[in-house]
Amino acid sequence: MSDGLSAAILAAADSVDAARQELGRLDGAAGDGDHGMTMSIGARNVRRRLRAAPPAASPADLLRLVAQAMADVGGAIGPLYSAALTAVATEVGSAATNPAGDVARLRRAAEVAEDAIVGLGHAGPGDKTVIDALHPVVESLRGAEARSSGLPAAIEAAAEAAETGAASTADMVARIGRASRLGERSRGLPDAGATSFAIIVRAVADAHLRARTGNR
Amino acid sequence: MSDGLSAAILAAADSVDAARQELGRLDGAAGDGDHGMTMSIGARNVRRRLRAAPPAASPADLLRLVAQAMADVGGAIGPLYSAALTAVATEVGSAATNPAGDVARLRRAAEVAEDAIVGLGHAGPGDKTVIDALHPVVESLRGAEARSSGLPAAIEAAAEAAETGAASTADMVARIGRASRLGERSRGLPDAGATSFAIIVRAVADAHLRARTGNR
Amino acid sequence: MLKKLINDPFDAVDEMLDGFVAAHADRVRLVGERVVARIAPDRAKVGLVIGGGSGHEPAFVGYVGHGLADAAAVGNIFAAPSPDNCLEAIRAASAGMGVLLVYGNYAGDIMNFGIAAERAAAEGIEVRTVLVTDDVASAPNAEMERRRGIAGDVVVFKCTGAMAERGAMLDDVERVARAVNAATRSMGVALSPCEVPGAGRLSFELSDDEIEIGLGLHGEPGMRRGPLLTADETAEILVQTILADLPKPSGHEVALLVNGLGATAQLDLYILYRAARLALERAGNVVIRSMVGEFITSLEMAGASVTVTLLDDELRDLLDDPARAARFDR
Amino acid sequence: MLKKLINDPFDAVDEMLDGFVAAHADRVRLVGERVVARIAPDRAKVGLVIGGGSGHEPAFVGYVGHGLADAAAVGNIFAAPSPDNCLEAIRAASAGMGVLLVYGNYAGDIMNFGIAAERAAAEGIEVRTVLVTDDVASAPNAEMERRRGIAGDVVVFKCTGAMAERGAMLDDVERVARAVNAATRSMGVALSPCEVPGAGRLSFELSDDEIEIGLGLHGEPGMRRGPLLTADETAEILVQTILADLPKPSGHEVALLVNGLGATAQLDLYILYRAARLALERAGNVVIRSMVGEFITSLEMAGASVTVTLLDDELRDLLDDPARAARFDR
Ligand SMILES: Nc1ncnc2c1ncn2[C@@H]1O[C@H](COP(=O)(O)OP(=O)(O)O)[C@@H](O)[C@H]1O
Ligand SMILES: Nc1ncnc2c1ncn2[C@@H]1O[C@H](COP(=O)(O)OP(=O)(O)O)[C@@H](O)[C@H]1O
Ligand SMILES: [Mg+2]
Ligand SMILES: [Mg+2]
Ligand SMILES: [Mg+2]
Ligand SMILES: [Mg+2]
Repeated sequence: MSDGLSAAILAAADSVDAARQELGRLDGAAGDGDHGMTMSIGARNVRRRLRAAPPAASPADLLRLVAQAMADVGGAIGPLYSAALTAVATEVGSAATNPAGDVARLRRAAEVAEDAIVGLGHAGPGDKTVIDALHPVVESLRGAEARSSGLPAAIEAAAEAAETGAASTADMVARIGRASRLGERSRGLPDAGATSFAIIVRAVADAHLRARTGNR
Repeated sequence: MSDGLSAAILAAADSVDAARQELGRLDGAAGDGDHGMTMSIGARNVRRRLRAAPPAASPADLLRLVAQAMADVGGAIGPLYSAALTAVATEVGSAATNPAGDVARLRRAAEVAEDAIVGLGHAGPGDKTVIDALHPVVESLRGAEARSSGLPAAIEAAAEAAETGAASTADMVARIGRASRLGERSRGLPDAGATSFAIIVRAVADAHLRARTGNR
Repeated sequence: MLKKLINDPFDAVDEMLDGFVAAHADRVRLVGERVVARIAPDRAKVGLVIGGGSGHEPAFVGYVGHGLADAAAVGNIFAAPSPDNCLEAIRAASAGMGVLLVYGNYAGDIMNFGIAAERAAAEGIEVRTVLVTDDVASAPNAEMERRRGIAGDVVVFKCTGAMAERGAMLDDVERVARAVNAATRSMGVALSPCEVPGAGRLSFELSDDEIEIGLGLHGEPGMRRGPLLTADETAEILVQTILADLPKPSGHEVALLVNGLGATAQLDLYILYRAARLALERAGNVVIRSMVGEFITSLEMAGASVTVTLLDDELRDLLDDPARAARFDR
Repeated sequence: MLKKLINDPFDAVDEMLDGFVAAHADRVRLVGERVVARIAPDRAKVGLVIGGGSGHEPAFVGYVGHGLADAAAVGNIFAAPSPDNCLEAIRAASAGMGVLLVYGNYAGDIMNFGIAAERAAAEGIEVRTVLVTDDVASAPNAEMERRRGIAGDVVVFKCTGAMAERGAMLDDVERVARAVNAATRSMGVALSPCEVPGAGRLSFELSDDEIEIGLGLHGEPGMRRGPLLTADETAEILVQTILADLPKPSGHEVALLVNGLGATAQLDLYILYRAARLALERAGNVVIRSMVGEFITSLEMAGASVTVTLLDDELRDLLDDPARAARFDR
C-alpha cells in the first residue's frame, strides 16, 4: 500500500512540474505569478523527503512527510496543503475511526482535507480557490459512496469532479487571497491553486488506476 | 547682415531639432545616444540667447552668443562648437585681417573653425568625427576661391561637400571619442557629429541662398 | 522571458542569501538556511522580526541591523517564509523581552507567521503581531484591515526598530508599530511587469502606452489600467488618492518615500519625488523627511510607489534615530 | 521607446536635481543651476570635485557630502557638464587648500573640466586632476590611459574623499586618488539597452538571448556580443578578465563592488556578487570589503558590472572611514 502511495505521490510531483509554466501564467494573470515555481519547489521537497523516508514508513508517515515538504514551501499554498495532508495522515493513521470501505475512506480523507483548508484559510465555495476543485471531489465521493461505486469508478469520477471544479473557477470572481484585489478583473481564467489541485488529483488517480491494471 | 545671420542660425537650430531622432539613433549605434538630445538642447539654448540679443548685435556678437549657447550644452560636442564659433567670431570681428572677397572670408572662417576643433579635440581626417564633414568644406571653399566662384555657387558646393563628407564616415572605423572602443564594429553607419554638422551647413546655406533670392 | 543574471532558478534564493550575508557580514549573519539575523545587539531588547517572500531585495533582509530588525525570515520568491523559518527568526530575535512580528498583510504570511507565533508562544516567548496595511489601492478605506503592505513597510520597520533599540517595552514597541502603520499610506504604478524566475511568464502584459495603476508589490494587477502618464500626472493621482484616504487632506507634516520597483531609472524616481512633493505642498502639507531609492522592489518591474506618513514628534524622532542595517544607514 | 516616469525630456535633469536637493537638503544644496555642493564642512580642507553627465543616478550627486565629494558638476543626460558648471563646482569646493578634480576619462569631461580648471587656476585656485580609468573592456592594458571610468568611480571617490576629510594636503589627496585608481579594475555586461529620453531610440538592440559584454556606462556597445549566460558564467568572464589585467592574479586582499546598471533585480546582483566572490577566492584572493547595489547606473539599462580594488592597509582604512553623503552612508 505504501509503495502504491509513493508512486502516486511521485506521479503528482511530476505532473505539477510539467504544469509549471501554465500554473505560473494562471497565477500571474490575477495574482503574483509564483504558483508554478512554488508548487515545483514543493515537488522537489517531496521527492527529497520521500527518498530519505525509511522503507517501513506507513501511509500516514508518508503523508506526514509530504505535509512537511509542503509546509517548507511557505506561501499561501504551503500551509494549506500541509494542514490538509496532516489531517489526512491523522485520519488514515487512526484505523479505529476509519470507515469500512475503500470509497468511504477516501471520502473521509477528502472531507478532513477540506475541513483543514477551510479551517485555516476560511474560503468557501465560489471564492475562486483550491476549495472550488476540492469540494466537488468531496461531493463526488459522497455520491459514489451512496451509489456503492467500486473504487476505480469512484476515483475516476473524483478526478473528473476536480477538473470540472477547477475549470468552473474561470467564471468566478476572486473573493479571497491576492487575486481578490482585482474584483471583476479576476474573471476569465481558472484559479491557479484549483488548477494545480485538479492536476494532482488526476495524477494520483491515474497512478492508482495504472497500478491496479498492472497488478492484474 | 546680422539679420541674415540670425535667420541662418535659427534655420540651423530648426534643422537640428528635426533630425533629433536620427542623430540619437546614429550616436546610439556606436556611442551613447545623446547626440540628438544634446544638439537639440543646443538649439534651444541658441534660440533663447538670440531672443535676448540686443538689436545692434554685430555678426561677431551673434556668433559669440551661439558659441556660449553651445558651451552651455556640455558633452564633447559643446566645447568643440564653442571653440570653433569663438574662433570664427574673432576672425569675422577682426576686419583688418579679413581677406577681401566673400568666398575668401568664408574659406577663412572654415579654416579657423577646423583649427579650433583640431586644437581642442586632436582628431584628424578619417577618425570618423565632425572633422570628416568640416575638412571637405574647407577644401571645397579653397577650390571655389581658386576658381573665383561666386558666393552662391561656393556655398552650395560647400554644403554638398559637408554632406558627402558626412556620408563618407559610414565606411570609417572610429579612432577617437566614445565610439573608438568599438573598433571594427563602429563601421557601417555615418558619424553622428559629422551628420549633424552637414545638416547645419545645409540649413545655413539654404537660408543664405533663400535670402538672396528674396532680396532680388 | 525577461533576461536575468541568475543560475538555476531553484537556487536563486539560497544563492542570493549566501551572497547577501557574505557582503554584509559586518552587520548580519545567516541562521539556519533562511533566516538573516543581526550580529547580536549588546544588550537585551524587544525583538523585532520582519520577513516575507524573496524578490523584494533589498527588503526584507536589508533591514536587519542596529536600530531596525533583529531577524528576517526569508521565503521563496513571492512566497511567504515557512513556519519553521518564521519560528527560527522569532527565536533568533528573542532576548527575553518579547518579540514583535511586523509584516505585510498577506494571507500566506499570516498563515506561516501565525503558525510560528503559536509555536513560539508554546515555547514561552511572548509574541505580538502588527500587520502593515499601507496600500490604499488594495482595498477601500472602509475595509482597511484587508489592505496589503507595500513600501510603507520600510517606514514602519524604521520607527518600530528605533523604538525597540531605545529599550522600550513590548507594549510600547507594538503601540509605535500600530501608530506608524495607521499614519502611513502608499500607492504605486507599474510600467512593465516582472517575472518569477523559472515560471516562464510575465506577471501581466502591458502594451507600449499603458500602465497599471495601484498594482501590488508582486506584480498583482492593480486597480485599473490606463494610458502612460507623465511623472506629474502620476504623482497627482497617487498623492490625491492617498490624501483622499486620510481624515483630512491638508495641514500635515509628512515623510515622503518614493520607492523604485526595480527597473525604473533613479532619474525618474527623483522627478516623481519632486512632483509628489509639490502635490503634497499644494494641498497644504509640509514634507519634512524624505527617502528616494529602491527600498522594496518587485524583481525587475518598472514602476514606482509613493508613500506618505503623517508625522508627529515621536514618529519624526524615531525616523531620525540612528540605524546601521545591512542596507539601511542613518 | 522605453516607458518612463518623466515629464518633458528637456526638463528631466533640472527636475531631477530639484527633487534631489529637496530630498537630501540635510546634506547637500544646489549652487547655481547645475552644481550640487555639500552643506559647508566645518573646517578648511582640500576640495574634491566630481561630476559628469546625468542618467547615472545616484551618481554623481549622491556622492556629495561628509567624507566624500564637496561638489558635483551635473551635465545633461550622458553629456559632460559645461565649463561654467565645472568652474562653479570648483569654486564651491575651494577652501584655500586646493581642489582635486576626479572624473571618468571621457573626451567630453576632459574638455569641459579642462577649460574650467584653466579658468580656476587663473582665479588663483590650485587645481589637480585625476582621471578614473577602471574599465578594462574600454582599451587594452597597454593603452591604460585610454580606458574609461565606470563603477570604479565610487571606490575612487570614497578613498579620495576620506583622505581629504582627514585634512590631508592636496599632494596626498592626489596620491591616494592615483593609487586607488591604479588598484581598481571593472567590467560590465548589459542585458538590455537604455534610451536617452527624447532621443527616441534604444542605445543598441539585443535579441532575447543575447548580451553585450564589456559595455560602456552610457550604453556604448561593448567588446563583443554573446549568448545569454548564467550569473556564474558571467562572473567568471568578468573576474577572469579583471584578474588577467593585474600584475598577478592571486594573493590579493580586495574590495568587491557589484553595481546594477538600472533595471537588473537586486536579487540578481547578490547572486552575481556571490559568483564573483567565489571566482576571486578560487583564484587565491580574499574579499575583505564589499558593496552591492545601484551605485552608478545607465538609466534603465539591465545589466551589472564587477569592480575589484586591490587593498593595502591605507586604502582599506580609507574605505572604512565614515561618510555621510546624500546617497552614501558609512
Ligand atoms: N485562503 C485560502 N483558502 C484556500 N485557498 C487559497 C487561499 N488563499 C490562496 N489559496 C489558493 O492558493 C493559490 C495561490 O497559491 P500560491 O500562488 O502558491 O500562493 P500565494 O497566493 O501566496 O502567492 C490560489 O490560487 C488559491 O487557490
Ligand atoms: N575629439 C573630437 N574631435 C572632433 N569631434 C569629436 C571629438 N569627439 C567627439 N567628436 C564628435 O562629437 C560627436 C559626439 O557628440 P556628442 O554625442 O554630443 O558627445 P559625446 O561623445 O560626449 O556623447 C561624435 O559623433 C564626433 O563627431
Ligand atoms: Mg501566488
Ligand atoms: Mg554622444
Ligand atoms: Mg506568492
Ligand atoms: Mg554623451
